[in-house]
Amino acid sequence: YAAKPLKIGFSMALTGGLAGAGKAALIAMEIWRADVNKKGGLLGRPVEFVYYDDATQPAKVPPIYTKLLNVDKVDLVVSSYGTNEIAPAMPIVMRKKLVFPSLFGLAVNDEFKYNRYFQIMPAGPEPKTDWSKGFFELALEQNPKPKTVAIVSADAEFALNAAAGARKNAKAAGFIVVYDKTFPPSTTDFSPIVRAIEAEKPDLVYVASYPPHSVGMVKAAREVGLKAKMFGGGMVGLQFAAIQKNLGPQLNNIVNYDFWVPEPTLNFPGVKEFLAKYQEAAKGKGVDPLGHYLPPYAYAYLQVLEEAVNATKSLDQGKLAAYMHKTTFKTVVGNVKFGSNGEWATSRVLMVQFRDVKPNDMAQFAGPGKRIVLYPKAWKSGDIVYPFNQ
Amino acid sequence: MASRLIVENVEAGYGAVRVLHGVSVHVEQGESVVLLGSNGNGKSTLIKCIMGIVQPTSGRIWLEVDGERIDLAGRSPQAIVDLGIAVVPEGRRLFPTLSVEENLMLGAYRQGARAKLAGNLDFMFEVFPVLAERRNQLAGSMSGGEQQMVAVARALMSEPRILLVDEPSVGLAPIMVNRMIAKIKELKERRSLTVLMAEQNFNQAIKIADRGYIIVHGEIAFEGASAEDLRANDMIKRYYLGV
Amino acid sequence: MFRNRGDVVFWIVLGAVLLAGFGVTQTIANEYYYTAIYAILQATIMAVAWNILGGFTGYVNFGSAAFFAIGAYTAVALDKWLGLPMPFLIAASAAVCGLMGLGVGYLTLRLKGVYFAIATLAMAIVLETLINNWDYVGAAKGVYILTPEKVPFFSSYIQLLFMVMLALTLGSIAISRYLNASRIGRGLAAIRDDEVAAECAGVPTLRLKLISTTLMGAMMGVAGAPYPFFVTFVDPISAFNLFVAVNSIAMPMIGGTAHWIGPVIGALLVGGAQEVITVTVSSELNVLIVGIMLVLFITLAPQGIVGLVQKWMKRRKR
Amino acid sequence: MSAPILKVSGVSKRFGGFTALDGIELELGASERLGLIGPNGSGKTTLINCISGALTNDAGSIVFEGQDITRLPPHRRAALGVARSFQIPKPFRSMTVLENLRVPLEYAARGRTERRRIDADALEVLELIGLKNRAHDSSAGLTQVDMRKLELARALAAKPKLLVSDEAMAGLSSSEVDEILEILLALNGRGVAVIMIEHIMRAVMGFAQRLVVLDAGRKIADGTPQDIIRNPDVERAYLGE
Amino acid sequence: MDLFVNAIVAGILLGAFYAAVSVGLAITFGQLDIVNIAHPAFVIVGSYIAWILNSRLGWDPVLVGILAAPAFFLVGALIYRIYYAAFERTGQESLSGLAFFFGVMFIIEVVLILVYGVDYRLVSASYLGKNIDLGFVGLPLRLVVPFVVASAMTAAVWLFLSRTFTGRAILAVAQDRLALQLMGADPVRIKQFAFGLAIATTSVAGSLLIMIGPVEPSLGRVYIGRAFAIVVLGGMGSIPGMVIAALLIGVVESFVSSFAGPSWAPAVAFGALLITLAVRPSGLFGRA
Ligand SMILES: Nc1ncnc2c1ncn2[C@@H]1O[C@H](COP(=O)(O)OP(=O)(O)OP(=O)(O)O)[C@@H](O)[C@H]1O
Ligand SMILES: Nc1ncnc2c1ncn2[C@@H]1O[C@H](COP(=O)(O)OP(=O)(O)OP(=O)(O)O)[C@@H](O)[C@H]1O
Ligand SMILES: [Mg+2]
Ligand SMILES: [Mg+2]
Repeated sequence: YAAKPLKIGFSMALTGGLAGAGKAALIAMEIWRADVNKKGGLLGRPVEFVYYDDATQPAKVPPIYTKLLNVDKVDLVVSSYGTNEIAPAMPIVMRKKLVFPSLFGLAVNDEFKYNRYFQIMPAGPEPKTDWSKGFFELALEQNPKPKTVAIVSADAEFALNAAAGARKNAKAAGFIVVYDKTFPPSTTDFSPIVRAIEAEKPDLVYVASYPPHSVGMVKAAREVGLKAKMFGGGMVGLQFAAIQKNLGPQLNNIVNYDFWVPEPTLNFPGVKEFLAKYQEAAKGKGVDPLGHYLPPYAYAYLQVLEEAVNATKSLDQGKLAAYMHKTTFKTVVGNVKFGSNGEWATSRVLMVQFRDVKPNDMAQFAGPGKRIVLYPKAWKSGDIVYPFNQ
Repeated sequence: MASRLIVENVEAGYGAVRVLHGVSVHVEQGESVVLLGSNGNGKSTLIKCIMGIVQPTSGRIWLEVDGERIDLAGRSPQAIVDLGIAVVPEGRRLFPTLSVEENLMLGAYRQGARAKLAGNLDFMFEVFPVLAERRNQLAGSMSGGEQQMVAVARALMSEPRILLVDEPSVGLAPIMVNRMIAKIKELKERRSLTVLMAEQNFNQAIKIADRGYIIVHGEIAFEGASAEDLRANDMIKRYYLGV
Repeated sequence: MFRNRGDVVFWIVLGAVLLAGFGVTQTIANEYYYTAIYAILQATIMAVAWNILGGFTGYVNFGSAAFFAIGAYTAVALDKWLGLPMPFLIAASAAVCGLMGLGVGYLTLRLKGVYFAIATLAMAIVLETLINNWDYVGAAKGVYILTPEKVPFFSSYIQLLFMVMLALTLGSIAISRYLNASRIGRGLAAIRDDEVAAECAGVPTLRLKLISTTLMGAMMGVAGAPYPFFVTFVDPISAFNLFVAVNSIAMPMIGGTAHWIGPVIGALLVGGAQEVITVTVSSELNVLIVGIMLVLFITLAPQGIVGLVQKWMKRRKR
Repeated sequence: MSAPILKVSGVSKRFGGFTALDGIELELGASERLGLIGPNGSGKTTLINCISGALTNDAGSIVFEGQDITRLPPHRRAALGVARSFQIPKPFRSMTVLENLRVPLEYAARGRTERRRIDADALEVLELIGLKNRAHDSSAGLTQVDMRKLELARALAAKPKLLVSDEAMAGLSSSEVDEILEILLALNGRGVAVIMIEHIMRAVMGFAQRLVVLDAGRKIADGTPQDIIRNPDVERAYLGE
Repeated sequence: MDLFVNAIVAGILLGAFYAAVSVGLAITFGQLDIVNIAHPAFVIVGSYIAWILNSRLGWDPVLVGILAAPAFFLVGALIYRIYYAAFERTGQESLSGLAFFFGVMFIIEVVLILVYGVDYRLVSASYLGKNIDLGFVGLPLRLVVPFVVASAMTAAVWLFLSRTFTGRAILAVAQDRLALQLMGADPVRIKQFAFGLAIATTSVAGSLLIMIGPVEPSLGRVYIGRAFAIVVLGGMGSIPGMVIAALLIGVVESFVSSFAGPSWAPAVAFGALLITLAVRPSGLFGRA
């Protein structure tokens, strides 16, 4: 008779603000499940998911994890997507001493300091500062050296953390911060903000924002004719195909973070196959059609778990955690090694520059050449075009 | 265009309460007919029946225009207004947060009255100069008597063939009652209106009445063919003239 | 306290529920039930509180989420600053939000009907902006709360939270019930029906409205105080969530606003349904079902469930 | 006249640029019956709004039983014994007729009513007014006439020393007018001062010991009904030829 | 100085767009006394229709907004029918109606999510990236086009309400339906028309919204506060008052963004509303 299924439990944002990412992540996770079951499952048991929609509401997360653990009695748990939805699960998971692979939480473990927490986002051991390091290091290499920087961010969790990191990096690198403000998530028009920035004539403009603001900032910057020499940094949304298509040439020369782009330097084993499957599955689901940004990582955080279970041949959480701390995992997002705090041992936040983007064409982003990796050096696929406004 | 109003054997009421028991009334072209009767005898109910606000349980109500009969039963109030019957309702029912002028303009909503809006407005302001002064005041903040003027003027804005007035004197100072009745008389003459007026105040009503009915407990107790006829009636003598 | 037999029955039931709650914590260890019921209890307090102003007094408060959030943030701030134990945090939240309610009460001096409702909405947005800019409690980044591993009397922290919440809920129901039937309740109803006439009948309308808004605020603050310890992570977006405001309006509406039991029924029903749906139909359908339920209930039973029952009883009497 | 229970001095009220009341002076003796008449829009309702506190006057003072009540909110005045009925009835629609009366009994007449006696007192008032058989009906379903009675009943339930009745009889039948007159007279017999605003001259003349006439916000006459009727100013402004 | 003028200009451009979002609400909420909390959700539907026809057929968003308006009108009329049958006829409107429209809002949001997902949507049009440069004042067409369309629509609605018989009947209908019948108007049809008109404006407002920035299904919630605040500030139902309130909110937000730091903008705008209400309880231009 068939072996008892192995249940993996999690909550996921399938409605509410983060549902776009949450659903894309779920598609990736289901691809992993199909792959692993095709290989005979984990420990010879078929893998099953038990998951609930947290509606992007942190308050829904604790009941979901208590239910997963107490009623559904899942064997393993993984996190929801995003800091706000990961943090509320922590106390529950910690109390049961479970391994907790986490999907894109920013510095969650700074507070909890939990040694069985493993974060798949390549932000590095000090996520807040590692996030913007590349932007400022690239700036330092330019000649003449830029002097002033404006930092602007959305008034919400991730953006504020990213801006805080940027502030630190900017000071450390000796830039003068001439503008440093936040804007509310409900902002409709960004031109007053860009004008206020332009009035300070900064050399660099570091923006930390969510998708609608990123779009608004890029448009306003183009309309106002922002004269900064580098523009971008921490804008979420520019990684998504629909927004890339809409902004088109307005994106050119923007330097922004990313986690994966189809450049030859990042062609890890398995990633092409995974993306092909994802793009097939994503059709008509209203999620990012290319899926470069988040889905490979959602696949990878389960790959990590898979390898740990297979290697230790157990579900013993202590053994799994020990294994995960010491191993370098081979995943579709490349080699992953966790540091002691559960973040990547070394940062791999990419700085990519949009290049040569044509209007109204989504297909152009499927292949290389449009988003050149400038940083880190190890993954570099081209040189920076500087200054931004040519 | 000659028009008359015929009410035949109407019975009506509110739920279980029967108010009108077989009332027949007719108003001829150009006449002023008064419906007398003290409180609660069914004057307003009859007017509501004609306007389609209360549906009679039996009997018929006709509007006759140039010999052609139009059945009013089952029509909505707005359809009846459209036929050219206007009413100054009990309690005035102005639109309190609209200005006097806006109230009057709404009076001309009916298709047949829209084209003559400007002329009628001027006419009303001429007849009621107070309203011209207060044209931008909100109707709700006018005093009772002022409101009654707005209500009469508003009803006339619809260019009615027949005007129904429900107790124009209620809540008015005696002097205002005099003036109001005089105004209605003036309007009637200048506009050659056909008027059916419900009133408790016999002394005032008689000033404009060509003839009248006395309604008691929902039945027509007396039909007076002329003002004199009414004045000579026993009931009237007893109730109103203190004889 | 005991004015008639109904009162005696009510207090017995209340005591029984509290005892039963405690009994359950001593026998059932499965934490899920406590977390699920916690959410329903929280919703019940919010609905009962909203109804004191909205149902009894006739002033619609759109800003429930603000009171809830300020309750939560008061607890966060005091926990961080002084590390006070839970009962003090709850009392402090009640005090702060009660004061806020008092302030809102002064708005009723000049604002009636929808103007008042919109003013409360505006107040919520202003307060959210303030919290968004207040670094001590994490500003827009949010703040983590670490809860103790072990607690006395209970086998887990969530059981303690559950008992606290149960007691608070029963307390607010008792207050609401007392108000509903008392002289004050009749004064509030008079205000709802016609404020000018109430004043001329000797009802000190301002004072009663202040009592009503203050109580409402304090109760909502009380509902918010334990929230940080329940989720362990609070940020303004989730604390000032529109759902909190919607639920606190929808639940009394569905249950019936004129009677104290209305919001309780509404909260148990809607809150219960939401909990069940969250863990069964796991998708957008969840929100859709709540939306449809709202529309259907409201269109088919505009007086709420209480109104439906009353109508039915009246018909049976005849 | 005994010591005045109410003294209105120099009361003025403006709405925007419009002067509704202009320096009104008025004194009322304890248990006096005063008729307040005047053309429509002359400011009668506005004046009693100022007396009951629904409006605050811009100038002048109002003294009730020796106490300046000009700045007191309406409920405090009600508690002192000033009661009024509204020209347009304002029942508490969610309540029964009886509950409507409980409100003033529990509030305005608080301290002057025993708690146990509230329902009994309410029924007594309803009996007096002739609404007892509707005590447990919803007030929203009352007819116009009954609503007016309820309006008066609620004012009485406040156990007032001064009752202001604003057109309580408009639209009532003559027998009903007589009924209400009787009620008011009976009440006055118990020592309650009454200000009656009414356009029904028969009622006013039959009731009032003294008449005050307003015209365009000013007091134009004050005297016995017989004098007033013969006053040429009054005739011109109010009664007509 | 530069910044100052630009802040005012940006505020006015944005304010006119806010007016387009609020004008329908000024009718339903301000005049009909229907607390249509789902109004912004309809605006989002308008945005989605503009997006669909723009991305599939390349149609101009403004054109789509105008073409879709009649369909919106019908939907609005239908919803009013339901609302009427369920609440108005039984006299239960205000509170229950509020909950009803909350439900409608959720249903709209979720259906959009179910059908199109939660991604941000944008439109493209040849003029959207362009700028009119007037010396130191820059006018992005992305905001100028909505400004022009919004102004035209608001003016048209205002003229309609104040100059036509139907318009005046709309102003009166909430006050006394029987009296309106006695003027010869059918209150139910008047309200139905008014509600349809209000929803029709959301079609245009939605197309403008998606020109200004990206749109996702629950974005409407952001506008609930703003739109209701604008209507109340303007004095409930007064269209000129509403326009001035919208411009005021737009300019205040823009000023605060430019000079004090954008994070305080909502507090200032809504604080202004609170203060206005405290001083003038019936809004800036309220009647009564
Ligand atoms: N909506 C109603 N529901 C129940 N009964 C009503 C209603 N309207 C009027 N009545 C009753 O119908 C009877 C006749 O009322 P109606 O208003 O026709 O009298 P009226 O002669 O116009 O008196 P009034 O002088 O008060 O205007 C009265 O007994 C009244 O109580
Ligand atoms: N809130 C207000 N705003 C503007 N004007 C007002 C207001 N209230 C009353 N008025 C005006 O003040 C004047 C006096 O009104 P009031 O109601 O006191 O008259 P009244 O003597 O009671 O008349 P009636 O006998 O017709 O009831 C009227 O001209 C009225 O239009
Ligand atoms: Mg009548
Ligand atoms: Mg008056």
